[in-house]
Amino acid sequence: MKGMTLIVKRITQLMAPSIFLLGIYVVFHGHLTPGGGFAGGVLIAGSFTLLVLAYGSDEMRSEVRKWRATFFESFGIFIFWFIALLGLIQGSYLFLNIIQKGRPFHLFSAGIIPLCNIAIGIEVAAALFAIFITLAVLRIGEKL
Amino acid sequence: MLMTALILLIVLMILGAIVALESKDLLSGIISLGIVGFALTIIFLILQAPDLAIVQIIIETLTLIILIAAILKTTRTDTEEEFGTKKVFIWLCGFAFIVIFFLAAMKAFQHMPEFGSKTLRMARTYIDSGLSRTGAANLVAAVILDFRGYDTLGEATVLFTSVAGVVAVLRKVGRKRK
Amino acid sequence: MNLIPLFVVVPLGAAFLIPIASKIWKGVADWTATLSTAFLMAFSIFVIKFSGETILYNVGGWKPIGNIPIGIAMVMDGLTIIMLLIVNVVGFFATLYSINYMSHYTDKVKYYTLFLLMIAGLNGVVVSGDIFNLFVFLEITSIASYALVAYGVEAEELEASFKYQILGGIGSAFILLGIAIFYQLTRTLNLADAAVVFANIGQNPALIFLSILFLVGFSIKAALMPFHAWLPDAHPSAPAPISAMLSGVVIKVLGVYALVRIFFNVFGIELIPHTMVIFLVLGTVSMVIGSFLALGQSDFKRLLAYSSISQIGYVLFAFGLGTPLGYLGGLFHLINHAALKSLLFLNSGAVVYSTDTREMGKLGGVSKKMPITGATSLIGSLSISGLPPFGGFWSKLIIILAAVEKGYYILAGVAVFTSIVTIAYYMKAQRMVFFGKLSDVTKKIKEAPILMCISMVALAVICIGLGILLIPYFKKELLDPAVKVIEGGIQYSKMVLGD
Amino acid sequence: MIVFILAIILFLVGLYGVLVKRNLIKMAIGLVIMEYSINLFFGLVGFREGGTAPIITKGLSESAVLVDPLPQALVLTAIVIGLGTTALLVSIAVRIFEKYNTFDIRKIRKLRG
Repeated sequence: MKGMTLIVKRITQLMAPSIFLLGIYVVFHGHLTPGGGFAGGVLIAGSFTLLVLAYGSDEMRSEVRKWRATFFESFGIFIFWFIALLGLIQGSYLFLNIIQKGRPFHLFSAGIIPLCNIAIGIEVAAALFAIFITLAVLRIGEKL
Repeated sequence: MLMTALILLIVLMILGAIVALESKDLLSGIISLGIVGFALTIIFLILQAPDLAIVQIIIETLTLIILIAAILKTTRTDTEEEFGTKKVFIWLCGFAFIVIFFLAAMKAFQHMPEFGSKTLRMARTYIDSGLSRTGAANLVAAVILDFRGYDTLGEATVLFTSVAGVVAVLRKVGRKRK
Repeated sequence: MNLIPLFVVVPLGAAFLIPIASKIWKGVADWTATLSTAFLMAFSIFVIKFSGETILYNVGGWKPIGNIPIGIAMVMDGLTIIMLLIVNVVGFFATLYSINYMSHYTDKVKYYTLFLLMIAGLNGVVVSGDIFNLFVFLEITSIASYALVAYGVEAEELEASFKYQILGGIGSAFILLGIAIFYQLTRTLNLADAAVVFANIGQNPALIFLSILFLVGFSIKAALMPFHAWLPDAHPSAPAPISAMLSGVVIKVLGVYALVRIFFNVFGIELIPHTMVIFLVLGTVSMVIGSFLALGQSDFKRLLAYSSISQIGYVLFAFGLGTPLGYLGGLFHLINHAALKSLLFLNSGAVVYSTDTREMGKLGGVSKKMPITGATSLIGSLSISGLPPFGGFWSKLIIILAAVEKGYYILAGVAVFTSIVTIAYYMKAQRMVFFGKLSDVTKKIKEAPILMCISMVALAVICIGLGILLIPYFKKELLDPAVKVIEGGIQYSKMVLGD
Repeated sequence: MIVFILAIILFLVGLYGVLVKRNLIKMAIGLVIMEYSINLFFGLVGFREGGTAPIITKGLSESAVLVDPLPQALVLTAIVIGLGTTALLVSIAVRIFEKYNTFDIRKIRKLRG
């Protein structure tokens, strides 16, 4: 896949970071406003996808491998698994909300929910980006 | 008003789906699939599900990208349809099955709680005391990460599995030759 | 019992850890997989001592409010324990076998990740007491097995996997649509709670529509006769340990277990008219046609795959009889078949490992060169053909006796006849593959590596030993509680949620 | 009730695509349509007459009706599962094309039965 015109590249340069930031915002505020780990993670993956599409996969091929999508994916889901396990380690139930709930409507509230959102955000962003590059960018047999 | 909008949008989805399946060019078929997905996004907004609308619109875009990437790597043209006896037989069987299924669904839905009826049992608790029990103002987040967090672990695992599967399937050689 | 979730979180954790840890050391995948499945096997044997009880575990500590569950529940009762045993015992030996066998394939790390995810999914389906949770774990298992079927990435395997995915996708779609209607009808997702609501609703066309959706969806997953098209392609194409898991465990857990749980414990057999008749018809058709199709095969693994359809038919037939003796026979046959079919698939894998072919015409005299493989496969074949004193004989005997007891003489005759056909095709396979003259292919082969032999011998010992499950002491511990769960029908909700 | 029926019609259109079409990509599109129709169905199941989105804000009055959050959570799961299956299906289809140079299922019948 070839890159697109200079206008597209330039606009992408401006757009991609803001989409990325929006994604992070959505992840962090998942327990207060619409969105959450999945929506935010997909947005983050979308910002990377946009970059690769605008610049063309030929140019990005060597770059995308350095981003270590599969590593972040395993890492994110492992963190989520660990948060789930905390309750069990404590001798209580799996997925117990062990952190204090805090005051409602504040960023630091709702116990483990924001933490889970962050872990899921990392996992989903990396997973979707990995699917995208393996299917759309890399040739068959090329290692991620 | 709401009902009219809903019905119009679902009819649009059905038309988009038919075009997606019947067009001779795979690329235009996939773009028609986009109509279905984006109409679904608007329906989610009408149905007061902003979380779903956000996820649906981006997942839809990614699905289209994946499908189009597959097409670009391979071919755009649809396969030739032939009209032999076997084809007619398959068509008749499929059609008969679909008609029977549809009639059964019609009959069943007359005895199902009506569209928009009251919330009961499980979800009652979520709405009444979800905020005080979990501390999350977004009740959907409260459900997916606290009340039903275990499902979400499963869901993240599905995504993990499919990435592992995609990477495994796209290996160049599977077997070592002796 | 506060540790039920370990059945799911241990394999999941191992699967998530393997891709990270193997960046440092490649051999970690073998060890992690073996240790975690060994732990699961030990743990599943340990939980047998709870088999008489029904244990409810509320994930997240969300206790039911006034008998209405608000979180996800895990339930462990007699039926669950039997399924857990099957999954984890076969899973362990398949892992042990994989260590040598998978050295013929590339990228072992991905293989173990997917394999452990599949085991986690199976355990998740079995311990789940929530319909949507069951679906999520069913999808994990399905997706992992789609990828594993195509693991060799050769034309045939990819094609089989595509077919499997399309039919499996239709099945999943039916189940998910069913769950939507389930929720609209009951406003709950908990199986035990739903049983109460369904009993209150009474007979309703919507309920019948729902039951048809579930029946079609889970029958596709179980590969019952009109919905079997994917199985004869998918099972032979997979690597041997995966074939063993698919035939031995996956179709039983995703198909038969889910059907039995939903139709017997949630809907109740009185509520849906003709449940038993439908089970009997599906079972009989699969049993008879599957065995005849198996008779005509020239590919060893394909023969085994068709035989799986036939034996699953036996199991469903037994459940369809609707008597305690029938349930006992069905469950016992399910256990037997899990052990011996996984053994036979592992044998076929050992043959393929040494000779690189599955065509029975090209093989011959394998027993002379590979005595362990030959002997264990003879045990498996004799057991599945229903010759005494192996487990397979007793389970088929119980099923036939149950049919006679119920007064279905013709069906009992059909079951006996199918059993004779089974003997015929297994004798054919034995004669063409393991006995007779050495062919060009089999002249220079050696016995399979040691770990493969160990897992085959262990499964063969289990096959011989399964008969002891019918001795009253063991029967009381393992089979009777499960039969009681099925027989109890919608009493399930009382057992889980209390009065 | 009419919306439920329309959702089922969409489901059947997808099913028709999977059962009758002979092109691998068309079959994948059919499965995607089936998934969408089920998500739509779940969305409809969760809706409440006159409801607002299930997000509690400070100014929300006591009498406000919220739509059911549970089906929305389920759809979220279902959407992600759908993407996972589609990705795997498409990657297998791409591999099949690489081996046979066609998407036509009739021309790639190596397997019997």
